[in-house]
Amino acid sequence: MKLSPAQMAWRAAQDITDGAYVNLGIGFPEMVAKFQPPGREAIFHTENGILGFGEAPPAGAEDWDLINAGKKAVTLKPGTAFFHHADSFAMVRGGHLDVAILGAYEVAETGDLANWSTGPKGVPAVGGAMDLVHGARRVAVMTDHVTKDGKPKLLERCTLPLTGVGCVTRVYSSHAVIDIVGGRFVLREKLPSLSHDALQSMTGAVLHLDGPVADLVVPDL
Amino acid sequence: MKLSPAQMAWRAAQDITDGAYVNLGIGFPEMVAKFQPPGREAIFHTENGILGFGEAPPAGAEDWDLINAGKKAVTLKPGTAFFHHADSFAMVRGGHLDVAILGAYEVAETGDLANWSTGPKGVPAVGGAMDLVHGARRVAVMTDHVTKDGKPKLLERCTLPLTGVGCVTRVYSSHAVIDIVGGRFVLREKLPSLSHDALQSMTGAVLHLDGPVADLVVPDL
Amino acid sequence: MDKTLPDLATAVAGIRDDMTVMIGGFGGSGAPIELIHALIDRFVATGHPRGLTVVNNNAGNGHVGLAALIEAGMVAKLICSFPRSADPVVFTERYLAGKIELELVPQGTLAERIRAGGAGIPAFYTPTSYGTDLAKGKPVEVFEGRAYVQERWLKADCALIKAHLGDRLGNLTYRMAARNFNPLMCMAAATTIVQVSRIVAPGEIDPEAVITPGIFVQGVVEVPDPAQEEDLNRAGARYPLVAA
Amino acid sequence: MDKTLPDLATAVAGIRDDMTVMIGGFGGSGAPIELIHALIDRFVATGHPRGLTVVNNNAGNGHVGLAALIEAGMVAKLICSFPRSADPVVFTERYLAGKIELELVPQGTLAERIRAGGAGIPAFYTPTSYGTDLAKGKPVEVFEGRAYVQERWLKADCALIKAHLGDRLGNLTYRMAARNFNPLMCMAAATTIVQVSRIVAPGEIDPEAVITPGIFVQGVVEVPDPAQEEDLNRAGARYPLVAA
Repeated sequence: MKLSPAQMAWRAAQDITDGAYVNLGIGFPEMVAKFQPPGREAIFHTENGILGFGEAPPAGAEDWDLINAGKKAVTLKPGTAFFHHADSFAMVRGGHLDVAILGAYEVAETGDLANWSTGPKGVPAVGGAMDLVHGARRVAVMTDHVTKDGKPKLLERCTLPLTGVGCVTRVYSSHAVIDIVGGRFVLREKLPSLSHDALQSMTGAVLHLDGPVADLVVPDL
Repeated sequence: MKLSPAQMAWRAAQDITDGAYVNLGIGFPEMVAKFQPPGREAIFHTENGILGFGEAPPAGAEDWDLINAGKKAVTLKPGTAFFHHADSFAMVRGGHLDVAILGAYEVAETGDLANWSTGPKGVPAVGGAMDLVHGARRVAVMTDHVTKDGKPKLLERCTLPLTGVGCVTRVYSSHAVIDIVGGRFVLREKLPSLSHDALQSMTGAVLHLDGPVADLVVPDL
Repeated sequence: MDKTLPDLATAVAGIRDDMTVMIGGFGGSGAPIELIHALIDRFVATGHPRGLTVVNNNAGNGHVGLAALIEAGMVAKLICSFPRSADPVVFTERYLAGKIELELVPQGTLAERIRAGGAGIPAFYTPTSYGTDLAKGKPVEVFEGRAYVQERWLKADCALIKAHLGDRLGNLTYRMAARNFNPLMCMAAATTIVQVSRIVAPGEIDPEAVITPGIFVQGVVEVPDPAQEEDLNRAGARYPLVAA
Repeated sequence: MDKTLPDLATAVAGIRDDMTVMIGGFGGSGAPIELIHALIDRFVATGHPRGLTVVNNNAGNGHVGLAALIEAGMVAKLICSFPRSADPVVFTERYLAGKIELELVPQGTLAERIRAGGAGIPAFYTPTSYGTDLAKGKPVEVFEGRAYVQERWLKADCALIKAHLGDRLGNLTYRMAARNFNPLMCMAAATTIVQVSRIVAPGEIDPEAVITPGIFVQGVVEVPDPAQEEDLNRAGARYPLVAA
């Protein structure tokens, strides 16, 4: 048993405070926007120059000049603003975003993140990830706990090319919520059905404890 | 006999080509805009964020949100654009202006300009001059040929703090038009009533010749 | 999310002694006169804030706005490009008496340093000021055969801004050339407080027409008919109204 | 002053072999499809221009626009942040075969390098890419205890831009998120050529609403109903229409 991407996104959404400015990475992290707790209003930023956009339009109603960084159609909301790419990354690099939630190939206990290159083969693509990891006040990762081959993605040190050094502070995995504090993984929440030893065996670095570990309980989604 | 500021401005205006983007320094250079030759359309830039503004409004019709760098009221024209100060100086520093015409305390045959500080006494004020001298494609100076005390303002080397190094290429003085080429003053035009020797005696560096010297003839203004 | 503030006193309540405060405007255009006067009111009532470092293009004109802030004795240092005006007596006297520190910065460099502060760029190179007294002590580097001066970002604890329309999310428009330094300062301050002529509902500002997106703004206060420094000076105004 | 151009062929006539060409857009939004296709037409007719270095955020999608430019064999090098798309086969095949050079740049750094090119800033420092492979060989400097990478400006011989409204002076507006890199590239190219949906008289664009002031624009050509890359790709379009 593990969390689906939607469930991980739901969990990540619970930590987003009212009024936060948030950038969601391409792919699964985009789902976080759907799970804003009632009564909280986060404002979403997309690298290609929109602040405060709304959810996807119905199929057939897309305007292809109104897209997010994943090139998916979005919509206007009252208070949306457009701006160019240099202003957009001024928001990122200048520390104006409260949270960025990104995908990961690997995360190290040092906070290092690898999410842009699987090595010398293939076509490398970085997009805005390297800017986001050094810009947002809080950088979190949403990822399966292990690779499709069952290998740990949470490691002592990344083996793939880095996106950023010492930048990640929280991991929402398919099995646990883990903080990165002082160069160590600190386990905060895990699936109730999963023993600490079982989780540790799926993890490539020591999971430290700092207080009680809560049950990671999410709705069916 | 010497040219009035209006006459110097008229002469400077004759060198502004159709379609040129022009910044005029605070004070007398602002008068250049009034003397655009018929059939030519220059577009004026002011550091505080307007491109393509029009002439001064009648007294009493000023809008103090519509001013130039000298804090004088200007007007809108069809095609005016507003922008912030960083974009304004991107135009300047990025080499997008064709001409800047500035005042001077001193100009050296090296092209050095001093126009912002009369020395350690008093309050120094630089404004946009240091940006303009290294930004506009052509930097010209409009100045009396000598100080109020009769001392030369065109010198071998500036004695006052510099605004910019090697930046001026033409001087419109009250008595002559002088180019700066290869570290030398080259006389192009002088008042017909003035002998070369008389002009030389008012000038603090050698006036070289490179071809014929034209008569500096301007209308009564 | 509601960034609107009930009144001017609340708007300036967070400014403390020795802070760096950016104040928008170029001369009088875009100068947040009412916010500045509210800050003076607090100083008159409480003796604080003082020892401020103020960033503005100028140094005030006459005896209102920035000039009045300086005249009240609240400003320890001014970072500006052009401390001259029609009536610069307040700054000039204090400067010549050694009572206020001046950091003179070329205007384009000032704008770019503020933008850099807002954009997370700690340093950049500019041709401006190369070979002049204003480049003394700064690193010089040659790129493609030309020498450039390294300049550093400029940030502030607070920015006092004048805009035209604003909404509760902090989206702003400006009025003509009153834009000037205001959008840059919004980016570069930890807390940006804006006076607007009218607070409108989100969506009333066309998304294409937003000049400052709300992410750069922390507080918005409505000042329906803002004073123009130029008009006040032509009328011989002083602030506070009871002159020293 | 009249910067309007009579047709697309005239608009792209000045682009020569080995030039650096910035092409606006983020994916399909803001991509000047018609200008790109006019350039391909010229290549098909004359064999020129070729050996181009293209600056764009992406590397094309499907077989139209930038992808078609690459497929035609006109592009020697691409400077971009994200050479992936729904259908990246054109770039991917050439890249893996070593037939096209790639300079990968983080997106925010790409935007800032282009702005720096337009703003006369030869170099700046950014935290982005520090400690990664993309910082290799670049100077690093520590400011206030944090390490930053020095990045250089990026300029172009020509920019191909898509805007919404334009006037004969070159003033431009954009449509929603089609703005993206376009205003920056206008600043950074020696010659900026813009396709607009409608040419309007000067003054029809509100001076407050001008996003690119005309000083950054050299030519404007009207393309009344511009194609969207996304629509073309969903329809399986190829350019030129007679595929190789």
